[in-house]
Amino acid sequence: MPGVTRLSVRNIRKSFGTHEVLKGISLDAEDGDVISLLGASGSGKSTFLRCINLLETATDGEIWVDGEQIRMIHKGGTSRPASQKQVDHIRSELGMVFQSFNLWSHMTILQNVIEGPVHVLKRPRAECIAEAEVLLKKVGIADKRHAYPAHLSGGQQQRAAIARALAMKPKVMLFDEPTSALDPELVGEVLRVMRALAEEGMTMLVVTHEMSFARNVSNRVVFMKEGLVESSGTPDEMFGGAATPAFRQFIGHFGTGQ
Amino acid sequence: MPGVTRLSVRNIRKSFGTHEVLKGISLDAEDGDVISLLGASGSGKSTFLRCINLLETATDGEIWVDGEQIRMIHKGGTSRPASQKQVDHIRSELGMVFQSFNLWSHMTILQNVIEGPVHVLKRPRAECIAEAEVLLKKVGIADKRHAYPAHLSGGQQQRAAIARALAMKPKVMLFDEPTSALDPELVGEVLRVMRALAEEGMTMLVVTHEMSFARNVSNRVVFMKEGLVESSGTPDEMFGGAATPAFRQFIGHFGTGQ
Amino acid sequence: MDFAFLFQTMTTLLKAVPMTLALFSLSIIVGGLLALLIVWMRVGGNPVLSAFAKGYIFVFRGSPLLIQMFLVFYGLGQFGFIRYSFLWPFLREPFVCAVLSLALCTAGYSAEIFRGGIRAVSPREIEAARSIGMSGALLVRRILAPVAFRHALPAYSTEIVLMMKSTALASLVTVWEVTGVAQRLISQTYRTMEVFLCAAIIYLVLNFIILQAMSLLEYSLSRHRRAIPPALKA
Amino acid sequence: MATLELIGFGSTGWGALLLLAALVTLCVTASALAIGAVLGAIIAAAKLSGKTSLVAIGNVYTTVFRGVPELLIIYLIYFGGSSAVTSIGKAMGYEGFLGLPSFLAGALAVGIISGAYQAEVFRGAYLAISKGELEAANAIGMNRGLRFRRVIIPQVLRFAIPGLGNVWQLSLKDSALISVTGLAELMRTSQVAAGSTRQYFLFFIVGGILYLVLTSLSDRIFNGAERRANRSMPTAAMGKA
Amino acid sequence: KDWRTATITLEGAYAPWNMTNADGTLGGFEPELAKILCERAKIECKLVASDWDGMIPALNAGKFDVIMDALSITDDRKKVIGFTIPYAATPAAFATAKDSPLAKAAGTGATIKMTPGQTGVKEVDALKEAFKGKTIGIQAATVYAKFVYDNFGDIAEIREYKTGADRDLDLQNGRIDLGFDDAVYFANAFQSANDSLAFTGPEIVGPIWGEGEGLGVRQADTDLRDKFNEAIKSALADGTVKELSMKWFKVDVSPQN
Ligand SMILES: Nc1ncnc2c1ncn2[C@@H]1O[C@H](COP(=O)(O)OP(=O)(O)OP(=O)(O)O)[C@@H](O)[C@H]1O
Ligand SMILES: Nc1ncnc2c1ncn2[C@@H]1O[C@H](COP(=O)(O)OP(=O)(O)OP(=O)(O)O)[C@@H](O)[C@H]1O
Ligand SMILES: [Mg+2]
Ligand SMILES: [Mg+2]
Repeated sequence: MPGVTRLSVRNIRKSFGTHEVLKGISLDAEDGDVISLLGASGSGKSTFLRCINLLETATDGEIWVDGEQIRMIHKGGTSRPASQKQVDHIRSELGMVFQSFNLWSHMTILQNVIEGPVHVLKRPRAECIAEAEVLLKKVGIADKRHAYPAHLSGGQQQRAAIARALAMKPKVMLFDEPTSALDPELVGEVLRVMRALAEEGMTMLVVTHEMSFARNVSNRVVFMKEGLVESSGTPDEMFGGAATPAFRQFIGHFGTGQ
Repeated sequence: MPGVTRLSVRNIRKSFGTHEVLKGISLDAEDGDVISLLGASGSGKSTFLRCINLLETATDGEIWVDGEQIRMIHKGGTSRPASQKQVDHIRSELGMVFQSFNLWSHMTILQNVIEGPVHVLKRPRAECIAEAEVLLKKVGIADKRHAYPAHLSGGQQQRAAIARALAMKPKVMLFDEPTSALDPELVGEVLRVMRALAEEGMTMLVVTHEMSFARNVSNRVVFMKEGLVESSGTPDEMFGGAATPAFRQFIGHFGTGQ
Repeated sequence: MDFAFLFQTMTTLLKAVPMTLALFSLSIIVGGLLALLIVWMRVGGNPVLSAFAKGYIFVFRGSPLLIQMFLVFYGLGQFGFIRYSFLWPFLREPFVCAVLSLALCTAGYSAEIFRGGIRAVSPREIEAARSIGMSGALLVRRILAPVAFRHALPAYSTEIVLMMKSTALASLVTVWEVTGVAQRLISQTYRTMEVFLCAAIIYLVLNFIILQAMSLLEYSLSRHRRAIPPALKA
Repeated sequence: MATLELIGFGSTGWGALLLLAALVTLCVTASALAIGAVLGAIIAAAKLSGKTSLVAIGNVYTTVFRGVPELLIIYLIYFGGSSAVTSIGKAMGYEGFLGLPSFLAGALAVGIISGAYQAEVFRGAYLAISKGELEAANAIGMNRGLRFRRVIIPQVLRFAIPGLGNVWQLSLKDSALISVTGLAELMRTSQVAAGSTRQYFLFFIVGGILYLVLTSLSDRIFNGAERRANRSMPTAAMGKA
Repeated sequence: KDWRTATITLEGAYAPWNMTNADGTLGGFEPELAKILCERAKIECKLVASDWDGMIPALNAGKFDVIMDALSITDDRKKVIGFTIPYAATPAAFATAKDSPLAKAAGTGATIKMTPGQTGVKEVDALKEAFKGKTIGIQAATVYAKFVYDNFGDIAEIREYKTGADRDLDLQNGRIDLGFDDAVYFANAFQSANDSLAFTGPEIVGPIWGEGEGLGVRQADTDLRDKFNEAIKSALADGTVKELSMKWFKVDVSPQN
């Protein structure tokens, strides 16, 4: 059902102390959207993602997930969610994949994947295991299901983290630089999985430095600069003639090393 | 003085247990040579570099640094250097830059850089500090000289590691994937420093996955496969029509993700 | 509360504090040096020395100090060859024996603590040092020891406090430090609680000072680990 | 040989009593460790709570019980505890003396001390948990209780094992001091045997050996537990020094 | 209280006064005497072993009712607990290594009687001459310690031990030259030291050591004390104490007054 708004962010602001990192960002993601978030280091990309699933509480603004608004209490300059229960529920609908994987080191890969469905969603264990095995096969690490995270390569860990997030059947997936901690050889594996997800119609928000992903996989590119959306558009618009000078300079920088 | 052989490796072999990782590799580097070592993961690139400066002892073969042969004792299948003193001396002539920086965490950047000159080469401290500051300026982190490694970004740490190696005034620099642990944004900084070194005529041996570096900066490309040199030549030869099928397949792989 | 009695007890006990401190500081120094020797045997490649060090650590960590001290003081003298050796003039002295057995015991513990510190040194940083031509004593002095010591410090502070409390056993061998004097007072007055309370306060103060000093040392040695100072923030 | 007979199991041998005493030492130490685990967990939680008053309480506890000689604490619990129980008895109408059994008093005293050490072990273990893994738990919508049960507890236990091994060793030797309560544990039985037979060296050496046996048994258990817990850790990839 | 039952404590490690057998039961002079005293006082007694260090506080805390552990009746102790009349009074003497030059000092084999604070005794002055510059070991906080400090403190080095047994070992090791203690205790200790130690100088008896060894009870329990007083009187009168004493000590320790 394309056209349904899965995620809607209105005018999000976030300050750390006196330092305003996000200065009012809005964004809508509809079903099947794959949005690339680009921007220089420190421009607030990670903070933005973390505000969406409330790992940070935004100082101001509204967040709607699948039509439900996250209720916030704003009082005297600080704000906090009104209901921890709602936060837990919203989070279970948003899959997050961290740059540094953050797999639970004391659980095997399979246990990592079924942890959320079994204990947060309280679904039957056997069913979850069956689904988890399908997911692990999909990301190509089914043979590692009984290994511990520490015994996997970076690329394998990252794919396990994706499987873990997918197992919650989230409405929207948030990726924070999913490949930047990987050896160049492993980047390919992870990008292949993400591309497959995009083709299946998963709504995704991806902070990335991989221009080829932004250009070829996503259907929208958002360029952030100093806590604001500097420009956004389809990949063709952004990488084509319509690029703003700031974005042009930004992607120019990527040309040098590679 | 171009034409002087700085480093000469003859028929190096290395086994771990029964697994032979290097199966006889030879290589010569003359003054000002910049050699890129390419190869798939596990092909033995790191092991080769580590054998050269004796962090691993090769099972067989000869190593000459600046005309001096490293004396080895081969006895009953194992081998070890004949003189620790010579090893220390040779190592002080070979600069090594590790993939994971390996800065000494209990010292500031400046202390890291002068550690070798002051304590290994036993040169006057004041002189070493003056030189270190020049080096740090050259790699662009002079303002961080009193910071500790933990407080620096990856790119800054990597550049500090290069400065540390350069402070020993080595005859040859060995780089082991100097950029693969870095965010794409930081890769550029480090490659710029290496390019500058190459232009000054430093002899370098660089294990890398950065094809643009191999192609544009180095004057020789060595492609390793399963512990042997599969092919080697100038960048033009290697990336041009003369590429072997194996190398062509290898570089094809890099195209996918980026 | 009988404050006159408490005051008198405190005065008597405070007179024994120099003896406690002497036992403590000497055994920490001797024990520390011994621990370095043991840990060198333990991690250096020689299998015989390593096995010896392992055995040493096992015995001295695994059995009560009371028994060790008893055997050192009363036991060594049972052997004629020790009694008639050049060592006897030293071993004859109760104070020497007390320090010796405290040091032997703490050496076992400290060696394990130091070994933990050494294991915490990143092998990569050691490789980096080798790669610029460091080896042997230079490597130990410049890279291994400073980092290992910093890592070992918290555990070592605990061990030092334990040592302070262990000096209490020295009265077994006729060295009358604070606890011994307290016990003697008790067997004269039978006011167990009051006397021990005074002793407890003395130990608490001594240990508090030691812990503060150690955490100050720890703080000054961990500049490289502290949160990024604002001036350096990107 | 007379010596062998003395430590043997015959009618004049102390073997049985000594083994029994070793068992008592083992039980006291194990109970103390269990008591200390509960106290340690509470104190560690207080110290980690960030609330100034709780942190202060935690700090006072760990400073006092690590800084005061163990013997004093044992006296305090043994006599102080008894008079407390007696006065409670009086209040409830029971005339006469109600003692804290020496086993309980000893285990409580050593447990309170080991609680101070365990608090530090647990605190260190908690701090060793990767922040990212805690965030990952939040990110899939785990509530506080679930996160505590599923992620924090298993990891704290894993990181705490080596430290707990040390605390066990300390408690084992602290238990030697509760001989003042008259409990026939290993230290007291060795001393009684020595005093009754006047074979001081023999029984102190045998006592020492039995302590070493207890140590090596517990070492084995803790090493096993550590290996089990470390299945999920990277295989010790220590480089050559 | 009618005292039909009572708990008696002793260390169980002070042979031959009291000790523990290998089967865990208590034996020695005091356990046997206790049995007789309890029978005569018509009290059902339970003997429990406990540590010497905690004995008096534990008595007052109520953990047991009677201490019977070679406890000398002294003024200091009288301040905190009550005592029965003595059931034993023992002489004290110096001991040294058999092959020591100090062996067989003047007065060896003789017995002298002293009162508290008495000075100018010629036998003691003779010893003072002989022991000049030597090291004397004593058990801390005993009446014997006070005697040695008072009479030899100015001419000899004095070393205090926590237990007599430790001191005996050092006497054998040669770390100290002399020991001073209860002669009955010493006699037994010599046996286990393979007779390498021996008495030297005279045995000293009399009120200087206080009234002797009695049972310790709580000060409030005068009725219990009285019952035991009667029992002790009768056991002394009919020679039961002497009999037991000869059995365990080879000498008679019943108080002579
Ligand atoms: N917890 C925090 N406290 C204070 N400042 C913070 C905190 N987290 C982030 N910041 C600051 O907010 C700014 C934005 O950080 P953020 O991590 O969102 O950047 P980013 O765009 O993700 O950069 P990168 O590409 O390097 O990951 C930075 O200047 C950073 O220093
Ligand atoms: N210490 C060791 N013990 C046993 N095997 C080893 C050791 N070090 C390396 N190897 C093996 O040697 C082979 C070559 O390793 P090496 O690290 O040299 O590869 P590489 O070419 O540097 O790969 P990468 O690009 O992944 O760094 C690998 O199969 C590896 O498993
Ligand atoms: Mg970020
Ligand atoms: Mg490598």
